[in-house]
Amino acid sequence: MTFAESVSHGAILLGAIIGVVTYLTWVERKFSGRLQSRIGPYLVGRPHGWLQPIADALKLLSKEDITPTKTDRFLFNLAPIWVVVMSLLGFAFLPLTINWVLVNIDLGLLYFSAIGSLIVIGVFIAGWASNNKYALLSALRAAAQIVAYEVPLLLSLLVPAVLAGSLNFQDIILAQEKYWFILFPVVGQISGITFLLAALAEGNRIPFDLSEAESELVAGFNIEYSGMKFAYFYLGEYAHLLAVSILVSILFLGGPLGPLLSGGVWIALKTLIVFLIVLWIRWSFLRLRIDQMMMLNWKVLVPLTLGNLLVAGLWVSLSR
Amino acid sequence: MEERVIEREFGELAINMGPQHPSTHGVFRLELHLRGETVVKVTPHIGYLHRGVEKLSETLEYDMLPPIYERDDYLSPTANSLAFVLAVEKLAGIEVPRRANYLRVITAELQRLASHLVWLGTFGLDLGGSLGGGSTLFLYCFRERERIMDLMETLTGTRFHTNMNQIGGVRYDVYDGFDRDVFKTLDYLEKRISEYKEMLENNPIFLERTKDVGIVPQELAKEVGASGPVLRASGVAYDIRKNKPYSAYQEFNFQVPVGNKGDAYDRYTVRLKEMKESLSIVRQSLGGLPEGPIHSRKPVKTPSLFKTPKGEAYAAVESPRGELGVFLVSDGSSKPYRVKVRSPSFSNIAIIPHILPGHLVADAVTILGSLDPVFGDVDR
Amino acid sequence: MAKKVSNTRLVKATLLALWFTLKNLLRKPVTIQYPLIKRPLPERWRGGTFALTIDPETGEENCIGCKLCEKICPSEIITVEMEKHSGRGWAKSFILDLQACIQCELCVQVCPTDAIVMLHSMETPTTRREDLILDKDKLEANGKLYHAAWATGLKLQRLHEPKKPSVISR
Amino acid sequence: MGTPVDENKPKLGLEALGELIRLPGANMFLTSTKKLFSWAEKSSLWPLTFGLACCAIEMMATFASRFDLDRFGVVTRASPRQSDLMIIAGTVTVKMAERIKKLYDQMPFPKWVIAAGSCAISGDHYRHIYSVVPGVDWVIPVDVYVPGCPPTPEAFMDGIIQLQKIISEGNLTPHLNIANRIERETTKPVPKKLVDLPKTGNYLMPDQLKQHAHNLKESGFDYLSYITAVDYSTTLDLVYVVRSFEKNEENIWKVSLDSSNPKVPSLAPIYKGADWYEREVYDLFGVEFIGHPNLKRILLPDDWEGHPLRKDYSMETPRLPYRPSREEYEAWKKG
Repeated sequence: MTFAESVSHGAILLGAIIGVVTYLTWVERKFSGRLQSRIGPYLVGRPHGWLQPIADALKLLSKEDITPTKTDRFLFNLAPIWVVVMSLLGFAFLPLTINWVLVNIDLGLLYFSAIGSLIVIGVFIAGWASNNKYALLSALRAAAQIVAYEVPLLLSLLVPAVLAGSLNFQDIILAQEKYWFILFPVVGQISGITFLLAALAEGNRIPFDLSEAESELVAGFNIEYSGMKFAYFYLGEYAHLLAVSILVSILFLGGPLGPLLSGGVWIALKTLIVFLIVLWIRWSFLRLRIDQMMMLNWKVLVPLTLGNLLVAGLWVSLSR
Repeated sequence: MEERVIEREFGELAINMGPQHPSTHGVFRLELHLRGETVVKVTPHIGYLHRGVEKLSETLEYDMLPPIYERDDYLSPTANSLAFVLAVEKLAGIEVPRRANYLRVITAELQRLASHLVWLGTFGLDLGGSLGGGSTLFLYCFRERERIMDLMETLTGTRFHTNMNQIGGVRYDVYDGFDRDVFKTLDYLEKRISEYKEMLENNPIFLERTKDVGIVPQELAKEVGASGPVLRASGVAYDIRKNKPYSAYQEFNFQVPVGNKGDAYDRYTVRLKEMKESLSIVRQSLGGLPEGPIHSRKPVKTPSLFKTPKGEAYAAVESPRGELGVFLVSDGSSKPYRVKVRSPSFSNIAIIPHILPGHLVADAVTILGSLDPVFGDVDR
Repeated sequence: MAKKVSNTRLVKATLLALWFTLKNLLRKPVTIQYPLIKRPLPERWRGGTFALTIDPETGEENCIGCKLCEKICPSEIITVEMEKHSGRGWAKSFILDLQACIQCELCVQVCPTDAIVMLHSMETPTTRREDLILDKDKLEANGKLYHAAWATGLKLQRLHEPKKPSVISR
Repeated sequence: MGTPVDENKPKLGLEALGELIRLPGANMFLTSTKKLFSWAEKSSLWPLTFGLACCAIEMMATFASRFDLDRFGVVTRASPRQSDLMIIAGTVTVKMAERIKKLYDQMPFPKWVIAAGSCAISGDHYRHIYSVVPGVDWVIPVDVYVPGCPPTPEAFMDGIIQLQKIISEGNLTPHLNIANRIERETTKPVPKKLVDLPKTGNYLMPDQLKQHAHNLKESGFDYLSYITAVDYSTTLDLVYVVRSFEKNEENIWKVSLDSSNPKVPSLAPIYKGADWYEREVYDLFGVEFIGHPNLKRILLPDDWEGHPLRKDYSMETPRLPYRPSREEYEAWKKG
């Protein structure tokens, strides 16, 4: 694709993502409302509060932007931008239909996991720079948690790559013509579930939302951020979650492949289902303690995914 | 205002779980000295809701005080006014008709259910945070509590500061459809409580977070003067409704649940079993509501005419948090000379500096939640 | 994970927690859409404002300025000035300071002539503290807006009679 | 489920944003930035999770499923930086007032305050007590007052709708009282005439106390129920209550001290619970406990003078800058 074409495609994609992400917050509030037998946003924008995300965004825009005096000014302002940029970068390599992808490189999978771990640097900067004891605690927890959950994330990520024989997203999708990787007898389910759990831990979501733990650390690393800077963190979190949902639907649920409808509709449907499952997990589980999470990771997830990868590799090498 | 510096040793992080914190159950400041994530030293600060009720009650007459005392422990208001009213009746030797005693038991037990539901909800918030599974449990418990609030509203007119107790009896009587509504609500609650029990009992994260966390040994609980579910979870079967029954409790049969280890999980099971017992008490008392007057004194006209003889009296009530006692000294005038409110939460949170060191910050929140303090009751 | 829960129960419990919330997804939400739909207030409601009643036959105020409610009020918010003419007492001025009212209904209970009554209404929020101080004509205006709640002085006093078994009145 | 009533339906939808003009060829939607941003601020009010007393329980019930405030776009935030509405629900005491002032200053600019409940509006029946601020508008400017004790959830929602109306009309007149700086002398309380009360119960001398408590604890009375004091204006009596569960009986004893400088040995080394009970008696009565680990005030701020529960302590002492004197408070009410 020529430079102008990819820039225009990129701009459209960026606009679409920001639009979709703001309305994901609306989906979350309505879905969590119904889970808790109440009605979500209703009065802002008459039928069902469809204007609510716009109201939130505009309000955060018009809020006073506080930079506390004793904070490290440059880092304090860098952190939100860093988190948003890193989470939006993830979308550059995700194919949204069988042949439409912004940048088609062979190492899509590897690139995506690298992006994921860069986000934690933004969280760490935010926690460190805002000169607040709670934020510091939350930054240390975030660093420990995400570095620990990087290992099972990668290992469960490799299983589809091994089954499809390539790291490129296009090939992985094409390899799922016959059956989706999630339907693979044992290996598929284990890698799918552990990938989702590890992605939850990386995105700081319940049951692993240690760094944003509201009951212990008040508001975690974004305790000192107000107004638009807080909106960036909010945007970054949901963008990363959207990227993970698209990734799960591509790697395990066959992405754009599907009988009747066109590719784009299928991937949107699957992403929505995965996103709702993530929300469903978020609103029905309690939170683990930091040491239990580490034990769960090193004692259960890592050996499980290692064995899983071994079985997948053996099966592939034997069947070839 | 000079910068308030918390002095601390080297290598410690002194953190202020300040009066405004999502999980301090009210206005309570915990000065935590952390080494990494484990708590090394705790100094709790209370008094942010000290409203001087004991000084106020020396300036008001007897009949004006029950609604004032309801605002102390605002999760089970009728328990406070019941304690005060029992103390005055014991001092003045006033006889209370049986029907009024039954009505007092019904309202006290309904409000114990409501208070335990609020505790279960905020305990879920402590474990799960308000943007996650915890708030789901919180909203379910409040949805159940609304049913009880409706009952109290139709019986007395307001949701929880009902001003139901009065010296000599009770101010409202049941209306004819009351027992049908109550039995319908009790069946609904029975189903829901067993649903929570089934969900939380073998939920791995809940077990992990509460088992062997904040163990209160029996000696410490006795020495500090803890009472109610905190004391019973440590193995002491002391319940004022059983040991020193007041207002018709001796006519109902119910068990007193007792834990053995005294950790957060035992306090949870004791409170859940207590909710089941309260359901059966309300059923028994409403089923056998005797006929008769609901008030044994002439209707209240001017408060300054009612005088109590000189002397002292102490009456204790089993509030959802423990032994709530009122020690009343009267000098024969129409105003109390001195009133001391023995508040259960005050002694229950006196345990915190002894058991918290050694736990993680996340456990500090769980332990504080499992002690179920109400800060109107602590600071009086 | 320290072995507190065997593996099979662990999986069953996680699915149970998920099923527990999914069950509620299918139930109807219990929300009352307040500003659009108003919840019916119970008969004995006492969360609303106050009113001074007027005797329907003679059209005179019931309040005789006897100051009983002023003495019983725990937070001392009622101030009444009495004047005597044409054979009975009248309330020259009757100030009820809603800012510090604890809605305990003791004033309604002691009133010998059912003069002060609580209403089936909601307390209206204001932007100025002065609007919460109700004087005589505001109280009478309230009386015309809303209808009175169940509890009136005589009814409560008859309920508290020590001799006769209490009459259950709707 | 009740009758649909439309007249005070909060206008939060498109019609609140601007007006739709029907032109022959097309429709035009006209709005001004002020109207747009005030609509946005009004329809996404994020209150701070901050409750003091009983009104906080009613506020939680309003956030819960039955009266769901999420419908108005109201989501509670834990940190003051991200919240733009502070609902004061409960009694404001002098010790808490400076914290409220600090929290209010930490909130970013367009911020509003709802004083919910009579305690926050005027200090309720506690307003004459030494430690209570009679109304939160002596501390921070307040926009909407919601009366009631506690206000019903519907009254909370009325308060929020009223605040939304104010924001959209833009005429914000927050109300703030300033207690003037000079501390006026309050009326000295006339000590009540000395009435001789019957002194019942077994009295001990202060030096027998430690020994008595020790051998009581040995003989099974290991539960310390409470320690309190009664001020008979010439003497000051301490009341100790211990209990044993095996024998299921209580043991009450008293110690009489002269009220000029009451001193008594502390029981903290014997009973762990005595630590806090004695600190409370020291705080409210001024009894000196010898041998107490850290004898500091527990209920009142550390820089408080006087011991409130003594008979010669006037209930309405002003405590500037947050607690005005009684005359000043009454003068304000006259208008």
